[in-house]
Amino acid sequence: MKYLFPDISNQLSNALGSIPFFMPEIYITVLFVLVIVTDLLFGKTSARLCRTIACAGMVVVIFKDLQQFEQILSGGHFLFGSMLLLHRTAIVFKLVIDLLSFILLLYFAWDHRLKAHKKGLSDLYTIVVGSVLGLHLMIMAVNLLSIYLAIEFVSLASYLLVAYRSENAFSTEAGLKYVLFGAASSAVMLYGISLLYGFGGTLDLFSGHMAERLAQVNTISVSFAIVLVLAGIGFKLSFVPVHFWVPDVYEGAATPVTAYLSTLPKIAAFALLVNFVTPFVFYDHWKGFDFRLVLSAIGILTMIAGNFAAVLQSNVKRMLAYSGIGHTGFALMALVTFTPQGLSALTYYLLMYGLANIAALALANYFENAEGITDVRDYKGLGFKYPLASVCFVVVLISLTGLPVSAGFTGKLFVFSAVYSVYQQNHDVWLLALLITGALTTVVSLFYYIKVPLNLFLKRTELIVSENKWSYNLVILSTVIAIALIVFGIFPDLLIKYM
Amino acid sequence: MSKALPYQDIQTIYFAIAAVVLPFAAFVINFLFLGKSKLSGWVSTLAILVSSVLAAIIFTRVWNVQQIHVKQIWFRIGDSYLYTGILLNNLSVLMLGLVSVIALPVHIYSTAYMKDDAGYSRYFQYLSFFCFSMLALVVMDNLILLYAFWELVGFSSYLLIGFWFDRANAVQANKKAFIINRIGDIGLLTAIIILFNQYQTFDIERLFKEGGLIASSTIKNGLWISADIQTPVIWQYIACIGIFLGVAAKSAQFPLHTWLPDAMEGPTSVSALIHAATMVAAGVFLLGRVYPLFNPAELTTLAVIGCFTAFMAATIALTQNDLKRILAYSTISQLGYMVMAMGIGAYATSLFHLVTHAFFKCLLFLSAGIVIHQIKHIKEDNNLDIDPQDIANMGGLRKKLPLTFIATLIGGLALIGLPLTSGYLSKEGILITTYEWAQGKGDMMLLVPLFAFFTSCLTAFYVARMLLKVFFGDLNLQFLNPEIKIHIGDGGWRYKAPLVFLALCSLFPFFSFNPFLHEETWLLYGFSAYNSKSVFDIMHIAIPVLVNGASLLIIYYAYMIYMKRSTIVLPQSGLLYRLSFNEWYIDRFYNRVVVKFVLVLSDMAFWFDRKVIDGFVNLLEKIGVFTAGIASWFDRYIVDGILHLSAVIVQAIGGFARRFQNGKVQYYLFSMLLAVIVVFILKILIWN
Amino acid sequence: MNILTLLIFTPVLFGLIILLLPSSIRASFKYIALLATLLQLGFSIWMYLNFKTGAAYAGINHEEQFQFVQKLPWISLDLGGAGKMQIEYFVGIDGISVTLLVMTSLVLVIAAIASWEITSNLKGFFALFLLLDMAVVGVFCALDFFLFYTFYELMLLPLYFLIGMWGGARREYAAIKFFLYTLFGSVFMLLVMVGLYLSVKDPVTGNHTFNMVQMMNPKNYIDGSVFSILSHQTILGMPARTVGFVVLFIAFAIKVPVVPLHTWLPDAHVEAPTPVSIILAGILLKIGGYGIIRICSGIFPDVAYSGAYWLGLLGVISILYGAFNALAQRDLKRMIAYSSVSHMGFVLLGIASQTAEGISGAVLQMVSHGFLSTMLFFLVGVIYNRVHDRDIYNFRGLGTLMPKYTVYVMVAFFASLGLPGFSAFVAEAFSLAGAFKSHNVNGLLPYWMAVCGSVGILLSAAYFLWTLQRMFFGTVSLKGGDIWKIALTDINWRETLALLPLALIALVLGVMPSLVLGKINDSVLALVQFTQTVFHR
Amino acid sequence: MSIVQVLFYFMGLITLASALTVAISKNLVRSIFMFFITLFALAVLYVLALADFVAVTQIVIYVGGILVLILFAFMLSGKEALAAAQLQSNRFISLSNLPALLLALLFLVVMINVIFKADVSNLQWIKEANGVKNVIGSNESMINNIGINLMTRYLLPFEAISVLLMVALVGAAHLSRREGTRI
Amino acid sequence: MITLADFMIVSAVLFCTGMFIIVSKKNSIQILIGVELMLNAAILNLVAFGKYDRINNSGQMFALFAIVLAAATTAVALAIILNVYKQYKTIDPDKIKQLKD
Repeated sequence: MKYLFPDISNQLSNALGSIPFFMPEIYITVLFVLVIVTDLLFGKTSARLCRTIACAGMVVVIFKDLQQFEQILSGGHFLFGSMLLLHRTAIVFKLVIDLLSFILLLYFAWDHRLKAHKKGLSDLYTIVVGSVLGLHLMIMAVNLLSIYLAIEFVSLASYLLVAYRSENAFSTEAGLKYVLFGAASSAVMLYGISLLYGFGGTLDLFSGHMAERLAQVNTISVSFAIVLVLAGIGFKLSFVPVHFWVPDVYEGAATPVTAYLSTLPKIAAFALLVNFVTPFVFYDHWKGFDFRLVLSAIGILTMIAGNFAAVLQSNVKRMLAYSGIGHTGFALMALVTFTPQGLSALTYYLLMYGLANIAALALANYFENAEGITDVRDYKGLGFKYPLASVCFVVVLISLTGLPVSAGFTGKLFVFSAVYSVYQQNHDVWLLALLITGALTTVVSLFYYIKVPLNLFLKRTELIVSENKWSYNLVILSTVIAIALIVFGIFPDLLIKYM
Repeated sequence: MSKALPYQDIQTIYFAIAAVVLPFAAFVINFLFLGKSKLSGWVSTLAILVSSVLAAIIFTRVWNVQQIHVKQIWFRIGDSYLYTGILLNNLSVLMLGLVSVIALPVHIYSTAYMKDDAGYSRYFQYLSFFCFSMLALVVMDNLILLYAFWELVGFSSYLLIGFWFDRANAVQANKKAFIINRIGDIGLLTAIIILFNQYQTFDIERLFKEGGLIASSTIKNGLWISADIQTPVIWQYIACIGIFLGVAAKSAQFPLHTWLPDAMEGPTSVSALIHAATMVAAGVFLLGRVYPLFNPAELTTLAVIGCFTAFMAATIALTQNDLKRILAYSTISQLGYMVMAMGIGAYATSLFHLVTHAFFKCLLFLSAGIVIHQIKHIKEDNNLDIDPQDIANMGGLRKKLPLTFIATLIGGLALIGLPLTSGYLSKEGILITTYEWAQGKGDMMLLVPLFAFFTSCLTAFYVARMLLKVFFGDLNLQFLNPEIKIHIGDGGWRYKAPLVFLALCSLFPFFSFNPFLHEETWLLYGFSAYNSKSVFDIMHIAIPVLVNGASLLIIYYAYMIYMKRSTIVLPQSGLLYRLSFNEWYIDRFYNRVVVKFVLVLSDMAFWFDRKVIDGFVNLLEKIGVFTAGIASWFDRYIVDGILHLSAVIVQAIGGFARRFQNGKVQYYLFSMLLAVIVVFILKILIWN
Repeated sequence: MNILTLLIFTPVLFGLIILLLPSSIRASFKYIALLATLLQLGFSIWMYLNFKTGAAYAGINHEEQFQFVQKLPWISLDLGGAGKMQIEYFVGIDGISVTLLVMTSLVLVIAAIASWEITSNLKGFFALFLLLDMAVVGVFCALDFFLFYTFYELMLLPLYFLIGMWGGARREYAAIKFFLYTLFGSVFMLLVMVGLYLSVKDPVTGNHTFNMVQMMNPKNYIDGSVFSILSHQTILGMPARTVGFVVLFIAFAIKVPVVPLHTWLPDAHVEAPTPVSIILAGILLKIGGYGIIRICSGIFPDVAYSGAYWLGLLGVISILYGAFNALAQRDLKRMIAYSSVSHMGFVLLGIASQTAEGISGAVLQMVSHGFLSTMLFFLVGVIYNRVHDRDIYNFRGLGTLMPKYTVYVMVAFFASLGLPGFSAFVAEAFSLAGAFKSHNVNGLLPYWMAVCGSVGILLSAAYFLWTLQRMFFGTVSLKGGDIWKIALTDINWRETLALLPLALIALVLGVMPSLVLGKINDSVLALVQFTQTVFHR
Repeated sequence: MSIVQVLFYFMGLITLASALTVAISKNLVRSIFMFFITLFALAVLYVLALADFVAVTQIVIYVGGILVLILFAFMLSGKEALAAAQLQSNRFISLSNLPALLLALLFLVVMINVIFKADVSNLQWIKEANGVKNVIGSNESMINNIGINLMTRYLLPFEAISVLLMVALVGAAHLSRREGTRI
Repeated sequence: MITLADFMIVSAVLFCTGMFIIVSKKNSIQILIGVELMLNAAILNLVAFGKYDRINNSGQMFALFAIVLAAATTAVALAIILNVYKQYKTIDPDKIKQLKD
């Protein structure tokens, strides 16, 4: 115990010194407390107020995020004794997360079914705001403990969100599947972490000892540990072969929750994966586990599995779920470059994916609200009944497919060029395979994305006699996103230069 | 204009341009302004009249005097320039004059002949357009423009054959004519491209003049060598074959002759102008233009084919009952003579025959037109169901149509080649030259003059048969239905004047003052450069005497058969008869084999397109769906795939797979864990 | 304001106006669209008249020789170690593009006139139509590969909807087939484009660039980059440049279309409404040919040279195969669609020859086919509008019923089958002449290809004449009886207005091919010289 | 063999045996109680690994919290669940369990391999730790140490987990409460 | 002396037992127990290695956090399971399969 004393003041000053760099997270915590207090004070009627506070708070948080850019001009910062690493990419990721969660917080109440939930939505806001803290931690985590904690944090919040509509059978079923699958994979991951800790003797990924020590241990053993950890991270990323839960859960959850699940944890998990692989990939004497090879193979498999499986779907949410798997694979392609260029392409791509996916689900939600349909085959002829929403849907899907002029295309272009420039240097055949698969699956993705405009516009209307339950908010939201996607498609440097 | 020319030459050129363009102007005026007017006939006639006057002036200025060639840049492609220009030499002015002079009476005749037709104006549009194309064809100085007008001639012929486009036969016929002509066109185009490739120019003068590019190129060691290009000699042959295809198609040589008889579906005046006198001669004209290209062996082939065509067509003509068809086959036969003459080197004689043939064949057709017209009158007056062209229905028209009879008689005699007619001069010339040519070339080659001679006899027979059946005896129609009314006559001056004019031109004085010696024809002197020099010997007397004697005998024989109907009866069912009557089955062969083949081929291509290529795409699609199926199957049944490997637990899988059905979270967990461990194991295995 | 920019974006402006106008005045939309296209035609004619010729304006691989150039920085990104990404809004034209642009503008006017037949959902139709208009015009002007690709892809979606929403019975199938086919080509084109971009450096700024003109200069390639000429890189064991060429070629060959990548075309044509068929046949196919000339052989001349035999072979196969298929059709539109395959085969054959004659012939053929196919499809549209049937066997003797219409049909048919006096003749003849010449000039194509190509001309006569005979001649006999007889009125003034200029242009170009050739000669010569000297030997 | 080692093997055996019983047992209640034993045995193992505080936490949280929670949930899910639990197949090695068993065995083989390949006793960092005496002595209590670390080095996780627990609380409460009622 | 390998083997067997449970048992609560076993296996590892990390105390700290997190997860999971029971009247995950392809 005594040997710790000299270090205490050091540690404390470190912790205190970290606080200025931790302002956004502190604000989120405060926001969390505010929302929870509002929830408690105002009871059932508090949903609206909670939402207002949460949204306003997110704006402040975004503002705080922006301020952080000045703090890291001189380079990255380790916080709280190397628990977290704050660097430029992390801030960008946090901004993406906060922006998307702001949109999502707005969006939750616009789903008629979720709104009709008898127990009110205020708890939902509490959970979401709490989860944003987890997401922030996930983005910055560079310590096995903080990684595990952040993942569990986000998972826990996600379980709750999925199962939120407790009176709905689908929702609870999805929750059950999600929680069982999630708990199991987190156990697997924890085991992997324990092995890593055992072999490396430290939890700190960036301490320099970790990679060095692991490099000296038998590669098979280390690989096993890493594979287990990757399985846990993959659970959040939903890549093959840990993607099984995705379609069921996405379909079962309330649509805004699906939007949440398909974007935020995934994006944050990418940041986490980047942090996780960095020490190993950039350790010169690293041998054994070839991250590029494994992640490339996973990426290829994921693209193929996600896109091909989506072709068979007719439920819009399920289709988008599979397509989300495909997009994960594509984003992995950017990741395996392990270059700054690849990283900026990755963030750009993920932001555009997030926006487009939220908009797509919002529009699916819109049709669900208006006509009570979830199957794409029921969209027949609705394009003429809801022209604006349908046009937005088309734009959003174009962006998801990656056709010009849309942000999805520029994202794809950046990813391709990042991968290509690496390929040009090392002629790694896996990168080439990734490129080809990426191109090929783009065509495949059209097979299912095209179903939506096909049904909306090309199929003749079977006169649907039903009143229009307009939900303007969703249309406005998706229109704004659609316009943004087009603008960023034409002028990507408005954005990419900050990535 | 490229270089300074004397004023008179420039004027000549302008005359030539005017002569060519006037019919076109008539066409445009008729097309745009005279849609329904009867005036259109006279506009066209006027145009062709002026053209023929101009052609005559040009003829006097150029014939045996000089050669005028002017050219101007048309366009540039890459770094080669294309010129357009006019080449006036003996050949072109002869053709220019011939075409316009023949066209003039036909125009006049047509104004009367077509006066009741609804498409009167359209007819003259087409006719003027044809004259324009034909006149342009003969004066063009380069191959590509020659080809262009060559095809336009075919096109206008297409229009005219299908003039009555609501008649199914006419439409069939014009399609056939155009497509067969197209075969020739393709050959010609290929040949032109080969020549262009070889010599880098389309200019006829540069290519074919004495000491021109063709003359200075050689064939050595299997290579065709010109100034800067060497190509395998096969391409020289192909060029010749291509040109021959063009010639064969236009001039109806075997095997591309089948369109011509069918082309008689057009108005008879059209047949007279186009399918007897001018257009079909274009092939021979082309041969004249590119003559230096051919080497002796190729010329011999040409001669053989020409001879065969002449013979074949003559045999077919023997048994035909359709008046125009008989004439059509006779045309083919005579064209065969011309080609044969070209082949044996009797360049001038061939052209001479072209000219004489143009006149008398035109005459014959116009007369036939009157006959048919009158029979049609009878038919319409009496509501008979007959074919007005069938000579079986005719007879004894000698008295009813005296002028027509005389005209036909002159034409017929010229066709047979009896003395005092122009036909005698040219035909004897050909026969004599053929004989001389064949001497010393071996026995096989003697067959050529022999067949030519035999063909001549056949000609005498079918002409006699035609004349007798149409004009002698009694009108068969009246014989069959005695009560019919008949009011027919030669018609007005617009019928008569052309006949008279053409009949005069079919007599000897127009060409030579010596009715028996073709050597003295003025026309031949225009082409002395090419004509084979022949020594005047006994054969020059013997052959005409022999041929004419035979012809007279045969005419008598025919008279005995068809007039007396007593002595000899021809077999109507023999093999030869059927062969002849069915036109040697060539057309049927084409229909049954070639056309079928193409259609089947196209159906196959379409089938291939739908089944194989599209099928391949569909297969890819299926593969796509299948792969998608695999992916989802992989999702669901990943266990199966891997566990099947171990046969020990095959039984277990069934139950297990049943338990782990869709939507079961434990199944997912199992899959995930298994995948993780299997991937790991595989990775380790690959690693080491 | 740059004239090209104006040309490209005028239609979008009008499209926006149409979108903003209330649907109550939908009757005026077609006039607005027509006005837009007419304005565009005016611009392009002005450009044509002011286009300077001469070796100093040849274009191709000299940036300073392009005309009406506008070059603005568009996307410029600092990518750290990988240099800067330089994407420009770079438009400009040389001889090859200017003729195609004029053709395009005119065809678009005709298409706008043909749009009169559209009755449903006018706002959407014209908005998409004008968007498509912008894209196709943009493709011909773009000199930045990225810009080119953007316009190229931008065509897909409007076309998908235009075919899919206003098309015939099997429109969904046709639309999807079209979309997938072309997307398949273009996605891989994207990969090659990125590869090129990373291989090429702008000598002035030192950045990677998408500038197509820079891509043609071998000196601009970075040593050791994938597509560098000197370093002979391989992709999956194949020479990288060959792979790049093949991928690009496939993308464009789908557009052209080259057998066996053509099967989308008959379906798309048959199902598309008339204006869209016109744009498809008149313009889109040319984009394929243009791409092959400008991009495939411009950027990969060495591969185009070594692979010319196969290109020529594909061209010959397309000519014959398309012709045979056309012969087998009984749907008039389908027949014309297959005839397009056959006619575009000449373009490929001409390009493959790499001779001045061949390439000029190919460009001329593209221009000529642009007008002629427009005319043909318009004519089919006329009859289809009247009785909603296109089956050749269901008509007979239309010549009697619709004489003026028949005249136009005959003009179009005979022009298409290469009758001298019409533009197609000169084009086809010189494509073939070029193909024939190539053996002696550069030894690329064997003689027999030209000979086989000429057989295609023969076959085209067969199917066109057969159709004429079957449909237009003979006694009147219609499947629909008297109802059809009444419905089949002769063409009206609006249709005449569309057809007459086309017929005249086909004629004028046939008599004065210099109208096109005069503009393209310098560019073609520069291209030929460039491909023969720059990259090999 | 020291007494500690004997104890370790004994407790290890108990842990594994009870865990296997959990796996095999057809009776849900029995398996829950066997789980209880497993947790206790594990706590002893923790103590043997010189982690006294962890052992205590294990007993308090797991046994006192989680296990009770599970029992409650089990009770709440009623008789049907109990009956369903009874109906499970009687044999441990039934065909339907075979794949699961094989999977587990496969993992076991791989893991044993991994453990022996890694040669954990001779890991470099452990040697270093032995060298600098960075090893917990068998007579040391770690409670103070943990306390200090929790407030310094592990301050962030410590604070973060409080938010996490709050979220879990709010969420779990939301899920479990009846519709229309507040806590 | 107890070697690290001993601990690890115990933990490995425990882990595999847990894994067997989660894929074979037909009761959500039992699956949860399986997960807990797996977690405990990991914790055992952490604790065993934590012995050699006196200063940072990482292993034991991690173990503590893991236990707490496990508790939280279990609570949430049980809440969900109870909801499922309300809806489906069963907690056999095999029978809860309305969501599927």
